[in-house]
Amino acid sequence: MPATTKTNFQLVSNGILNDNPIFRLALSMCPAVGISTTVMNGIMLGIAVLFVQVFSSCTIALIKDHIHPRIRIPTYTLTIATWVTVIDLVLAAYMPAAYKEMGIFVKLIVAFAIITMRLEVFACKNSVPASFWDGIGMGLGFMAGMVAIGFVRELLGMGTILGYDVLGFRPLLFFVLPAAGFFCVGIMMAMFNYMELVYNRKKKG
Amino acid sequence: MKILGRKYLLLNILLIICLFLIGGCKPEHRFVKKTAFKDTNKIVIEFAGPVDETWAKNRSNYTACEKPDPDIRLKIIDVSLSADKKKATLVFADDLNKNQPHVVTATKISSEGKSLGTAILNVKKFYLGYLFSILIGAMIINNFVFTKYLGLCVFFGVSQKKSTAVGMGITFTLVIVASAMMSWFIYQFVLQPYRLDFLQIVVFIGLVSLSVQAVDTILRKVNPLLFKAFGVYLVLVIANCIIIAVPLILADNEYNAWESLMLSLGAGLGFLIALFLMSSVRERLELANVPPTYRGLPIAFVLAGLFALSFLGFSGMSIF
Amino acid sequence: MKEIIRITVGLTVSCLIAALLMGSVFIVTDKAKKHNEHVNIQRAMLGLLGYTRGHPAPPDLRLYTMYRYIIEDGAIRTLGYMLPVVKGEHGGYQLVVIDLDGQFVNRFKLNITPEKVSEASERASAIKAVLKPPKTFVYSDSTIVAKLGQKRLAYLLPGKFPGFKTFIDVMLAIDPSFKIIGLEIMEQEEDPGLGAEINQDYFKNQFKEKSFEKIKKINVTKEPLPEEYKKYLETKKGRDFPLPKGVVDTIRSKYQDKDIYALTGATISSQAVTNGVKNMIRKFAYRINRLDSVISRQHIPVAF
Amino acid sequence: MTDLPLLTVSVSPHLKSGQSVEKIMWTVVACLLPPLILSVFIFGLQTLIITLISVISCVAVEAISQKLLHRPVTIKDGSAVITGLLMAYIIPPGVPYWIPVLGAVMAIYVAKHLLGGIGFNIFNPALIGRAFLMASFPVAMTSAWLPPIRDGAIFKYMGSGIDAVSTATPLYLLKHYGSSALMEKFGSMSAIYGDFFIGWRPGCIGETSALLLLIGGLYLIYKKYITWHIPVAMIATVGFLTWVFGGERFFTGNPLLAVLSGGVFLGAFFMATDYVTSPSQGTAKLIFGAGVGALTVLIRLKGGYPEGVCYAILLMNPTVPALEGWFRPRRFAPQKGAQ
Repeated sequence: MPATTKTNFQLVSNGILNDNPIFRLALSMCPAVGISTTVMNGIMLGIAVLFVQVFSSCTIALIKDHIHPRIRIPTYTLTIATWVTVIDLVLAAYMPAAYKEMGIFVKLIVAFAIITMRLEVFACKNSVPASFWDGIGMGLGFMAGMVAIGFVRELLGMGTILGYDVLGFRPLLFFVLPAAGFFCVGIMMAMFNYMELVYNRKKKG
Repeated sequence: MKILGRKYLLLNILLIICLFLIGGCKPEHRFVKKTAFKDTNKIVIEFAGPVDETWAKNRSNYTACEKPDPDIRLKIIDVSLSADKKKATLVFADDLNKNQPHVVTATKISSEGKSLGTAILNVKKFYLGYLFSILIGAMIINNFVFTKYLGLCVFFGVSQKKSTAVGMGITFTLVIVASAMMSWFIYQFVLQPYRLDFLQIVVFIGLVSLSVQAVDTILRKVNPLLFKAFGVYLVLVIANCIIIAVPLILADNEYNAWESLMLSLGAGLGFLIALFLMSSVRERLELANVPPTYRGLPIAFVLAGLFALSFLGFSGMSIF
Repeated sequence: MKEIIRITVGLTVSCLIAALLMGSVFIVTDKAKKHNEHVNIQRAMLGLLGYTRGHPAPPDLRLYTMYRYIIEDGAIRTLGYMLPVVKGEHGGYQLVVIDLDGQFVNRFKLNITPEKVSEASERASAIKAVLKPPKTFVYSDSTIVAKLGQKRLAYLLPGKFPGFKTFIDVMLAIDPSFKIIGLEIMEQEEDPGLGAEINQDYFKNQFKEKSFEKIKKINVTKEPLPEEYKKYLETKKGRDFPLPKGVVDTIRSKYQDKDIYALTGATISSQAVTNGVKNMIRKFAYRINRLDSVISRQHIPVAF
Repeated sequence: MTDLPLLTVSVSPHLKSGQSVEKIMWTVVACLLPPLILSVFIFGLQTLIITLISVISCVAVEAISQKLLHRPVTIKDGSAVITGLLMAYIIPPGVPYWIPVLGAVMAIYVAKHLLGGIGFNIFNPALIGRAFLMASFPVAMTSAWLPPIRDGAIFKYMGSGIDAVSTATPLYLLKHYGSSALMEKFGSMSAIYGDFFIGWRPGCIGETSALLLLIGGLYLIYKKYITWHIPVAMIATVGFLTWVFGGERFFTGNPLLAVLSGGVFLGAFFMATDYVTSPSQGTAKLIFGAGVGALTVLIRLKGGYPEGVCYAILLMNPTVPALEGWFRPRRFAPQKGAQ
């Protein structure tokens, strides 16, 4: 694949819609199920992923000419692990409450397939600015997915949005449980499929 | 081929159990064989030989307390001695908190007229049982896939066919045990003493890659047949968050070597069980008329949700 | 061969850069992390004592921490209290060793500064320096004493006990007569909707103002929580149903000596918290009385 | 994409010819009715209302989801009615009336129709509905137990005031307070056995009467709609394991009490034997039943809930494909080299 010809805007929107890491690529599902109980969690983890993705993409795009092809994957892993450590330390220091809420998942960003995949598919072939925008798109896409699931689960599970009481009662406590995360993701994926179906049909007809 | 592998696995497990049995019965005083909790408010002390009845039945010869609170003595209301005079049962006024190790002091144990000195005895829950509960806990009760929601990408990726699922599960178990043990070792003896724990992510992921590479090389050389069967899954192992979550949990909870082994083994086997169940169900689902928009991943997620719903039955369970 | 060297050099260089980056971030953030943690705990403690942002703590409020260790010397076990003492302007710490019957054994001056005292490893090395080798010691717990002027205002007890599922981590504030000032649930993993409700005001505020005499015999009742009492318990937050002063007093006196009303469907969790709090206070009262008598007899110039 | 023929359920090879699915289903419904009638006398008239709401909402959800998914509407075959009945039978008698409606959506739409409709559901829909309700309304589902009515005043609990009379189930008392608390509440052991066998005890709407459930179950076995394997294996395992592990020491548990005081009979005869979600062959059935029994005892003795039948069956449901694979019916002329 040659260097991308997409504009920055296309790169970002691609990450949010066409290649949404949660609903379309179905990568990094663990946090989407595990801690998407509130909108706030989604935003916080989304920011963490965004930073890791952007930093790693830029790093790899910067040094892509100096990476020996044999040690490509170890280099990616090292890069991601370094940035995850940095983000982890910063979050633990400056946002202890949110960090505690997210538990082990911040550290687990290191095993998110989405980041490695973007490095392999995109950053190692493109310039730093393009990789930057692609990283932003992917991070935002991830965040959007997490926020969408978090919205549904927080509203139905606790009757609140971002901690503010909206409904005044708790409709279905079930949605607080992580088991509900599976259903939410499954049903939202199906909705994405359905929208695609309708879109394609419209295009044809 | 396969059977041989199974035999070795069994043998290993037997060996491990034997080691536990030897290690588990360490006496703390040469004259005391065993101490244990009994019922809700009793502690039993087994002596190596008969003790003098007048000594044994004297309540003031014993003191007992919870380990963190040595100054707060538990009230002993009665001591009974078995017919062969080798087993004393202390009865307490209140129920004991068995989660807490207890310390029983038997002053000047007297056997056949001789004084054998004072014994400080630690009474705690059966250690083997504790290890077993870690194993079962990680395997089923707190199954990493259905109750902790980790390792999902690989879980959904390889659970389409039973044969792939089993292959992946076995490979994964091998790698996770190897890498978790290495991580535990490095964490305990390098990272923690030198206060380098902030490097844990990098070190653990490096060790995972290393053990994947090692398993790859060893399998290729030692057992090409097995490598042919399982080699393809090795790459996927790194993308599984369980493999990095287990060392992190081990580091957080300060488990010792045996406990770490049990947790990693349980995590691996639990992943295998989850994969196996999911794949057998998904194979059957292929015959079903699933709504078109749900075909593929969405229905797999709904299924996993139903699994998670039924695994709620295990919530709050503690085996020992 | 040349390639291998290139790979090795490349990897080494990138590892070094990564290590440098992580190391420097660690050094920068570590300080901030500790500071923030300290501030958070401080805030939680002050909150328990009733000091919030709108109602700040008076300037002469001081918090002193004492640490309890269990010292083992062969078969003999003693307690070691690490106490802040008044000494010059900086203050310092002394290790006071008490035997299990509450008799004074020994006391040592510790070489540790108040800044470093919150680090477990610093404390351990300071104690190690004064205890002779066959003796071993393990950390047991800590208590915070809040002092206002010359008078003890409250004790803050961190505690942990088994709940229905895993451990429940709490912070308890009691006044010098062991009456409960407040209870805060720090960490718990009970079932959402059931046991997790222990975190609700209408449950944990029930413990407030229970006297020592009551708490020694306190139990859990499965009667439904009366509506007026629930309102009263939740008013503390200051936004729902502000009650008139007279009503508050009558409700308080009416329910002060009642048992704890269990959460619906979560009797076990309610029982666990009640028993845990009961045990914490009972043990603490027993210990602090013994410690105080030793302090006064030995004329230890404790800061609190 | 052609639709598969939905009504010839291929996974039920034990159906005798001449027995339509409908006939079996409606017979099961008939066998389930006596416990419902009795429950009106035990817990009052509102149990009938809850059950009716549950049945109606299940049938309605079935019709709507079949319409939505462009499938033939098959509400007349009685399967949704059974789901509705069973779901009502395993919820406490004092819950608000609207609770079963939500359970029906989960049970019928998600657990049944998303997975391909009748004959393809992996998990028992009624139990999924119950597990969902349990997770959503934990307080109502674990505390709305009513003391049995002794004087025939079946309107007693209608309307409000249920909170004030709510009681604890025998299993809850046993788990948390021991058998002495049970005796204190329900009288001597012999009185307990008698009452529990007939059904005069707190519990879910349809689970209390071992007698009527046993009669219904035996009739189904007599008609060869179900076989003895699963019920016998399950009840025997529950009894045996409780006897071994249920007491203070080994072999001192009370098996009879364990079998009579929960939902064992309802689960054994009417839920674990569900055609679609249980194995179809003898050995596999025995293992399935024993597994359900063992998990039930495990959850009761070591788990967080006093009763475990519901979750035990749910946990064994997904093992059915694997069990059927392992215990295939023996072929009469095994080919050499097969396998």
